[in-house]
Amino acid sequence: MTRNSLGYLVREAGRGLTRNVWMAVASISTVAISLFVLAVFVAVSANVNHVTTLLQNEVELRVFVKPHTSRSVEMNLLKQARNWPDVRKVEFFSKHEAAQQLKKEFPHQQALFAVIAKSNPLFDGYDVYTGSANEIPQVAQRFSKEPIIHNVVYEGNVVSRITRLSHIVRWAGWIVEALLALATMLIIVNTIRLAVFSRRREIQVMRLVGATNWFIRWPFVLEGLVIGFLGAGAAEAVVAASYGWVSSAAAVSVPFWPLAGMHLVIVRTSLFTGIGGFMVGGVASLIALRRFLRV
Amino acid sequence: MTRNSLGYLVREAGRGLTRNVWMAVASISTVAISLFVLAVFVAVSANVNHVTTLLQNEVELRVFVKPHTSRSVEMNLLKQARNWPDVRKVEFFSKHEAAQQLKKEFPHQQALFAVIAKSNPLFDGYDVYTGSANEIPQVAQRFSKEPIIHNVVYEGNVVSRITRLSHIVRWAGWIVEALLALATMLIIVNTIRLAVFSRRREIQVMRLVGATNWFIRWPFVLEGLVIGFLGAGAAEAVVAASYGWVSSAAAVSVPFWPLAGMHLVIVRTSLFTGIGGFMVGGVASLIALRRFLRV
Amino acid sequence: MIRLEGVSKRYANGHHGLMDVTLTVNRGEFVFLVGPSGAGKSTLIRLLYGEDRPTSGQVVIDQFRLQKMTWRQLPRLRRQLGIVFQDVKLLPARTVYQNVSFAMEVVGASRKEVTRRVPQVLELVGLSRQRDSFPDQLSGGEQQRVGIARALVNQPIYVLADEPTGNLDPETAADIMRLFLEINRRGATVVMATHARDLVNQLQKRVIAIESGQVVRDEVKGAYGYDA
Amino acid sequence: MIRLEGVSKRYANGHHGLMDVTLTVNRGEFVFLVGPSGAGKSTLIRLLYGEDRPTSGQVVIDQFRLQKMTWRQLPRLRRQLGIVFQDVKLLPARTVYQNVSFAMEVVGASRKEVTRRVPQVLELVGLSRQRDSFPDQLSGGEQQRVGIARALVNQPIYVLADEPTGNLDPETAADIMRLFLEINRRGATVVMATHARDLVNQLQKRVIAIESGQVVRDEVKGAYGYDA
Ligand SMILES: Nc1ncnc2c1ncn2[C@@H]1O[C@H](COP(=O)(O)OP(=O)(O)OP(=O)(O)O)[C@@H](O)[C@H]1O
Ligand SMILES: Nc1ncnc2c1ncn2[C@@H]1O[C@H](COP(=O)(O)OP(=O)(O)OP(=O)(O)O)[C@@H](O)[C@H]1O
Ligand SMILES: [Mg+2]
Ligand SMILES: [Mg+2]
Repeated sequence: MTRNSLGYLVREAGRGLTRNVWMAVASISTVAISLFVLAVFVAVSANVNHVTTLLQNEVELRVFVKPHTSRSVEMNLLKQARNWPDVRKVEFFSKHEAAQQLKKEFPHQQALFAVIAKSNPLFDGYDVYTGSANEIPQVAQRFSKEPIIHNVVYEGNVVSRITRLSHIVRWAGWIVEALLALATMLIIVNTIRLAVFSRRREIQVMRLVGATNWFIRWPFVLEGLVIGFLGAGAAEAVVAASYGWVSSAAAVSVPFWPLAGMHLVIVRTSLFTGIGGFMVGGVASLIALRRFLRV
Repeated sequence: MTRNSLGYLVREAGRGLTRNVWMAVASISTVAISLFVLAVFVAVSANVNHVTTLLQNEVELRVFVKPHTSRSVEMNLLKQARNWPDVRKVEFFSKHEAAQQLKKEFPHQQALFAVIAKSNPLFDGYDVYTGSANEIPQVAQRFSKEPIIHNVVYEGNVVSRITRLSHIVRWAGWIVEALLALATMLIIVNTIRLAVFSRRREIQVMRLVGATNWFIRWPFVLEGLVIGFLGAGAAEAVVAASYGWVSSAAAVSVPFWPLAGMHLVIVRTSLFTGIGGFMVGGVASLIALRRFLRV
Repeated sequence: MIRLEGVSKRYANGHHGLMDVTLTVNRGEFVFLVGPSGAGKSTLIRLLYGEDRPTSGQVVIDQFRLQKMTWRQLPRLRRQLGIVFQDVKLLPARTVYQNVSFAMEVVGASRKEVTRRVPQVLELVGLSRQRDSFPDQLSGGEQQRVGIARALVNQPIYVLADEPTGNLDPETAADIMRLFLEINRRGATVVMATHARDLVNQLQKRVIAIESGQVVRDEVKGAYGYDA
Repeated sequence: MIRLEGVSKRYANGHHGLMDVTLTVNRGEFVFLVGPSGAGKSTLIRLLYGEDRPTSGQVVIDQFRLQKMTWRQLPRLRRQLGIVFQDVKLLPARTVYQNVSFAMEVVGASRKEVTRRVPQVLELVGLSRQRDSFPDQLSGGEQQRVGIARALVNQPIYVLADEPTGNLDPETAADIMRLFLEINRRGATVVMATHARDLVNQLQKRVIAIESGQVVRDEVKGAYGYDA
């Protein structure tokens, strides 16, 4: 592409965008709005994943040691377990610590603790965290084969439900994200097609005076790219601003639920809006033009 | 409106929609897609609310009775409490039942239960459910004033967190729903404006041969209504079909999480899509026309 | 009666369309507007039906004082007029028949009247065979004749025709001119901008010559007057 | 050389545009196409630059056999042609200058050439003063002259002009006709559909008369031949 034709290209695209300012605004805002919706969803989904990850940091296995095992044997197994590749973290607790925890969880069962204080019926044990949920069974089995182990307890019903749910939510998130991305894409394509449609006569005249298809196409593609880019930029700016606001608000009102970092969210959403806007904008122009070049 | 002009109106709108089938398809599909996204969100939000309601059905207060209180006195208070307007449900449990439940929750703490079995240190009590979360403190206070009550236990940390979260999620849901509705509205308005834009010459010619503004407007408004209606219908059909599929799939894979009923979801989403499509479609046509009638 | 008083039209880009034009056309007159390309003929006609507004001066048609009319009131005026546009301005989504019948629907004509009158007018301009064609399926001259049919179908009191024969062969042009004469004979006032020298010379009607936005000649039984 | 062999064009709605037309136009000829409105003149011209394709028969222009050309190849042919469309077909978002320069950019002319040639052509058609106006800011005749300037700016080998003087006053029309003659004198082949009887009669060029889609007359030094 020569300097001359690059100038032509830029001038043409500029003309297309500025001649009907109103139409450019309509296209760009439609793109921005639909990308914004997509970005909001991506941000929400990033947070769900974030929470899921945090949930996985909760205890996954509780392993109890047979009574009357010596502390040094227990520490030995602890060291060993720390080297297992599928064990992310493992922590030892004595039966005294277990009693303390129980006391904390049921502060009002005074009578119960009176009993425990007299002769502690609880066990020493380990809190075990695996790399991922699917590794739980194999780790559990490995522990239960150790001679000093009394039994292995999977996490309670509630936590397992939450984990399972969060898996489903995560998956559903991906599916909905994909669907939404598709929907956004279609909206962008339709919008640009409608915009191109109102200029069909112009395109046909260009053909009739001898312009080649690419001579006609390039400015439209550039225009589509610019519309997509501006739309994506606007969406991303609003996302960044409002996410900043939401996360500082959340830090006050739901301090126990840390939102995913701004950085992560911006990267993820701009990945989507960038592709959705910039790429699709350009491709949409190509698609939109096709029918009007057959003259 | 005479029979004659009604015929004109319908014929005109039909012509507008059928003459450029392609453009009609682009507009209708854009409307359908954006309404579908809105509807999906409404459906999700309905389910979140549903779950929130279900969560509120979990025990909210546990009230323990002083040891050695007679069963008839306990039953008396139970009857009384059932008549308190802010108590939705109240259930009695004996200390034996409490022990059973503990056993179920910690099936592996055999030693502990050996102790309990010998001399049960637990209490009789009530599980109390209030109408809403804000009524918990007043109900708790009323119970604690009763002479036979030993102490009142609020729900655990986790459940209170979830409740608090679900409140936030519900609110956030409303806000996002409103934003999304606004976004959808803007997309529909833009789409119809773009569609009308490509017919601006036609509108101006009508003015020049003496048509009044309403003579020109009505067919466009009807067209907008039809586009909105068809878009909303398509979105609603897909929502109904896919929601049916999702809820039957969910019944298998997450049986513990009952989805909100189809009926409820359809009513709520069609409320949104109906207003979003039908109304906005018509109004958008009016807005879109304005600039081209000044000739 | 059509009356222009000191009418000037200066376009937004600074070009002058008309400069200080004063003239009167009485009911029942037949007036040719002639003048070179870009003289201001179309500008004058556009001012008469309110597509443009004069920069200064008054335009009055019967009881309508155009500068006092809002956008909403203009249709009342336009229904009294039959306009042939220089660029034809057909409705692309309608057939020949529908383009013509639209002009009748606009004024609220009954269905019966429409089905009686439209084929009649199409016959007059020689387009019976094309009644179901769309504008883009017509030749240039055929399109122009649809525009003429549309202007005449309501039997307007005033006919404003902007080069109605530009795309017609001389024979068809003469036929169309006879049609306008006939309409005028029945009482309609006709204002026609035209380049058809032969027809103007032949008919000996009032001729108003415009050059550079100004009336340079106004003869009761005039000739085209520019000899190439 | 332009050659049509047994060319028929039947439109989708069943109307006949051309029926079995065979004719040859040699390099350097000046040919008038005449005939009543709807005869098929525009149809013939549209077949020459490939906007329409014949239902049967062959259209050949020099090395280009039109029925064998794909959409992508058509620009190669069209760059050899200068086309004046009956409905003008200007680009609405461009000024007069840009409309004309676009035709040069299309063929890849250098910037220098464009800035030299465009004002020159605008001067020829008398539009220097309007160079920065947009099409909707021009009179009908001015628009038509922009179309003519665009067709001639690339000094094409073939000029296809479809009623290029329909909206022009006789004087300007004569000027424009002289322009086409001059171009023809320098070697360009000109095919012009027209209704300008006086000009055709005066110039004594080849005249092909078409009626109802058929060639009814082909005279080397012909006259318009229809007398109203
Ligand atoms: N919308 C506009 N904006 C700016 N200038 C205009 C506009 N319309 C017309 N003009 C200019 O006003 C002058 C008169 O134009 P008008 O259309 O009235 O000419 P005309 O007599 O009808 O010519 P023709 O015979 O070519 O149709 C021309 O110089 C034209 O360029
Ligand atoms: N796209 C089309 N579809 C159907 N019929 C058409 C189409 N284009 C032209 N025709 C018909 O073909 C015939 C010839 O049309 P054409 O445009 O060639 O006439 P013309 O000689 O150029 O007439 P004019 O002098 O009025 O421009 C006409 O009867 C017209 O109605
Ligand atoms: Mg004019
Ligand atoms: Mg023609």
